[in-house]
Amino acid sequence: MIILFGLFLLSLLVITALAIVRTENLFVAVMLTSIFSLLMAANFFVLDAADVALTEAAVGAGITTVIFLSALALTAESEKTVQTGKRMALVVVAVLATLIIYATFDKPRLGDPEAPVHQHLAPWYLENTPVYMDFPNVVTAILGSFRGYDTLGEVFVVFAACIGVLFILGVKPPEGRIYDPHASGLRHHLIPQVVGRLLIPFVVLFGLYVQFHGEYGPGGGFQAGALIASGVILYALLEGEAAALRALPQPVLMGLVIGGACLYGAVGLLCMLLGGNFLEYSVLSSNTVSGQQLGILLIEAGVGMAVCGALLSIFHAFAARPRRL
Amino acid sequence: MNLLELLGYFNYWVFAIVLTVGLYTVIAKVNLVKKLIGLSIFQSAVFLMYITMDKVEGGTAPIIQKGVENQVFSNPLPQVLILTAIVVGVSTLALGLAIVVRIFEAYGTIEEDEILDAD
Amino acid sequence: MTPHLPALQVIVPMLCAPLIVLLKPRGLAWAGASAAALLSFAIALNMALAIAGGGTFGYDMGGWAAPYGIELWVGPFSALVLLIVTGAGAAAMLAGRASVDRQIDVERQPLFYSAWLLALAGLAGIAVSADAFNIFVFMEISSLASYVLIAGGPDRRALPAVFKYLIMGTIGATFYLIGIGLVYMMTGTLNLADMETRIGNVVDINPILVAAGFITIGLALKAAVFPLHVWLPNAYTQAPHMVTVFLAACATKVAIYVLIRFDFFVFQANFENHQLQFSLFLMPLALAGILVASAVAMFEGHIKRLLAMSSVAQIGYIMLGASFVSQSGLTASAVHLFNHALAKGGLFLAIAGLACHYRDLRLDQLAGAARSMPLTSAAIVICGFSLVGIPGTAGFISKWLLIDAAMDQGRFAWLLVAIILISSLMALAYVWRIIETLYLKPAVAALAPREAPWPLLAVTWLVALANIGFGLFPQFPLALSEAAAKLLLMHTL
Amino acid sequence: MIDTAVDILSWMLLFLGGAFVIIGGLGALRLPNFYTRLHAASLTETMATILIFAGMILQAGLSLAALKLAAIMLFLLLTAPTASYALANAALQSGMRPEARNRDETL
Repeated sequence: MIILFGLFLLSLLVITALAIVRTENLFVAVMLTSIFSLLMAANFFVLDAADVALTEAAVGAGITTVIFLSALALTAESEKTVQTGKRMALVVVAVLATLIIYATFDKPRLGDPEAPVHQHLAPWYLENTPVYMDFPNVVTAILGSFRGYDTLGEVFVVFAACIGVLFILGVKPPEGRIYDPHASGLRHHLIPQVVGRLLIPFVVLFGLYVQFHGEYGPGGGFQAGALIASGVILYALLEGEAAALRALPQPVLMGLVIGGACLYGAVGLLCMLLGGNFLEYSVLSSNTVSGQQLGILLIEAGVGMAVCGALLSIFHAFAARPRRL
Repeated sequence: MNLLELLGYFNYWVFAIVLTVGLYTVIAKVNLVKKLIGLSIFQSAVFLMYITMDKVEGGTAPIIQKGVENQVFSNPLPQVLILTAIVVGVSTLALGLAIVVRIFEAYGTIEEDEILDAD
Repeated sequence: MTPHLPALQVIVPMLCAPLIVLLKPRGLAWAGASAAALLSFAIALNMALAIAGGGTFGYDMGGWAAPYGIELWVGPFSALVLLIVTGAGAAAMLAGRASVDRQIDVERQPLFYSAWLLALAGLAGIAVSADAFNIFVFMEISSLASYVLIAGGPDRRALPAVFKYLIMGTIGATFYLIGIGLVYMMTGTLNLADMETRIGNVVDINPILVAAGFITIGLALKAAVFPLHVWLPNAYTQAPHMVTVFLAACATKVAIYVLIRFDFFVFQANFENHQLQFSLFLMPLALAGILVASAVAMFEGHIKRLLAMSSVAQIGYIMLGASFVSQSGLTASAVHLFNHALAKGGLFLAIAGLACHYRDLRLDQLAGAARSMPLTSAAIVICGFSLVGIPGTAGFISKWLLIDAAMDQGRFAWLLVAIILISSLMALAYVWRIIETLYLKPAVAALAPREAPWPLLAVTWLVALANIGFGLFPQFPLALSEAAAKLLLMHTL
Repeated sequence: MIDTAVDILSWMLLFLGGAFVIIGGLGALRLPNFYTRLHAASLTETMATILIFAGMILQAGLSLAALKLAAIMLFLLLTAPTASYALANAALQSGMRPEARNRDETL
């Protein structure tokens, strides 16, 4: 049954991708991209990757779409029809497809328990997570500790994107912007107002749950950061972007980003000072297991802060910009 | 069994198709926003490839329940890698869109050929 | 602290980056970033000296042993690359304050320097890492940061240039990700050393072959190997001058380093005839790149664009040395990596000096500049000679080694040597065009004789003298390169 | 005995919900203009949601899963009509008149 469902989702995925390429209206293309991400998330869930599905749904379908839409509001909404360069593209693409299909013939089939990926590292992680960390979610254990250095890098990728967007679009909010509570957002519209206000606390609550429950169930800093950011973005849609920025001003957001990144780094350095290697959380406490748990809790908090702050800063940088030519 | 085998290769084919569709969009389209959309499809395809390889027949998400014996888990490592890659993807996208916005303000268009003509 | 050096090499600049954002007052951000960059240069120098004495550095991140955790590993080749990266980053930062002040608004400067440190940390992170996926993560940090740096260019043409770089860079990184995904699928590991041992046991070889293709093409895109270089000339031309110094000296080099490392370490040890495939794939590209890019550079009118095209040709030399798959060829490649960074870094530093007084950097606008800026122009001459490979400069050493390595290539040795000599003549032609413009042409506009700001001038001359110094006493880079080549051929980097 | 009855009931609900989804889908494809299509889509969102979730809750029995399903249903019932409202509102503001004669309108 689940196999049929998978086939169905994958086929929809292909159809959506083709529709995205064909449409000339960029607005439609962006909305289709959002659907594409949602389908992708469902696929991930079918393939047992709950954490990834949650992230793809929150980041891919949610935040990315909002950023795309705010960028579209500042540029053009439809694409010009041109027919150039297609032959070269087709050749490249054909070669690529042939290569990959050539490679598939020797790939292990889906779900093969004998596949090399399931023989080497994964059993060790599954066996040792209860020993070293004593909590159920192996994904969080690898993300936070076994490959914590990658995650540190990832936080800095987000940080780089955040300062990059601020650098490119300008640090200061544009001059002459007057905060008018009546003109902005969906204030006149009763239904979105009521429903939105009802939902925002739950969204943020769910974000916090995902943040602090990441050791036990799917979730962690990234998902939590993205969820809380989307809660705030919902507020911005209802009350106007300026109101959201007043509630969480730019310095606070930058503080979250910098504080999160530094918290992560500081935990690593602390381990180094206490005689371990960088990010070796075992030394944080007299008991190595609780040391690992404490370390992972702290760095997940850092990740959540940094991701939330960075995504919101990026959103505001786009949304606060007046359209100019 | 046979059906699962079919689906096993089907996943890789979908990966190949979506990947090529994404790359085609990046190369052939002249609209900069469309190029970025293509780029994000292109990256999503790679995510699908990684997640496909993590599945184990009869497995569940790698969250170990205490007191349950003989559980089969899917591979957690590709999931961790893709979590990282998703965030990298959205970061690149945000930066790319910021550049597109500035290009529009400087040139008045986001079509690549018109930008080339303007300089 | 010595055992922690590989980790600190990355962590110091990376963790300083967010703190720099907070340093709002004028000049403070620059001072903090310079201190961080200098510190990481000191760490790199420290490691390089220890490695030249025969040691290596290994580090288990998080205390988890190799295939399970992420391993850092610094050997001779990575030490050389680290020296280039941190040296270029620190030198350009120290020299560039005046130039950056001119090109970047004051309130955006903390972000700019923060991105600079992130680029530095990302490139250093690639060089120290021994984990395939970790290399991807740090590649993305360095790429995103360099997009930001280039987008700071003063002209609007910087924006399309950086957009093209972003698209091609992301495609390159994603290709690399597909490649390591396929290798991971067949071997179940991400650690490079572990990969090497486990690929030998893989029965179905097709995915690995395709993976080798994806990784090579992806990294070649990042490294701007001809004909995948189309993003490079515009990006280098339109970037702020100091960013050009930094990135031209090291950004593509790090991608070449990963490419060579992957091919020699992971693939060649395990595939029959892979050496042949590697050579057959790279050598024609390298030769075509050398000739075409040099020819384009000869007729280029903008001085930065000219030198950017020359970079594409120089990348061709580095790839040519690697494609010989021999001790002498790889040594030549590694030495050229180092020497080209010195020569190109010096040239772009001097050009940043010229740009302090000349807004327009097209060659015809620069005529007679030597009269108003004699010291800067003299530095250009020295570094230009090094680029051509005049005896007595660093460039001569690597050209000589390269010709020496080409001699061993059997039947076609004469052809290779001829191409290297012809391209050197072409290099002489375009460098001569610059010198002729600066010294022999009548000045376009009368300019009061005023030199570039002294920190810029001092660093420029330091690099220019280093070009001569490493030309006369090349022992240090040579020793590291020879050790690196030896390890690469033993497939144990 | 009671189990069988609950099972039958839940499957009836599920099938009924499925039927509403199909009807809604057909309507979204076949109806003449934007507002009527929106009407069909919102039929799916509300009626089908209630039926399918009720069926699933019956399947789950008295457990944590049932509670989660109920919560999801509640949120869907809140958000889906709001989204329809926002869509209709946006269409109205962009100048699309809700008249039955306009057969050829597309977004």
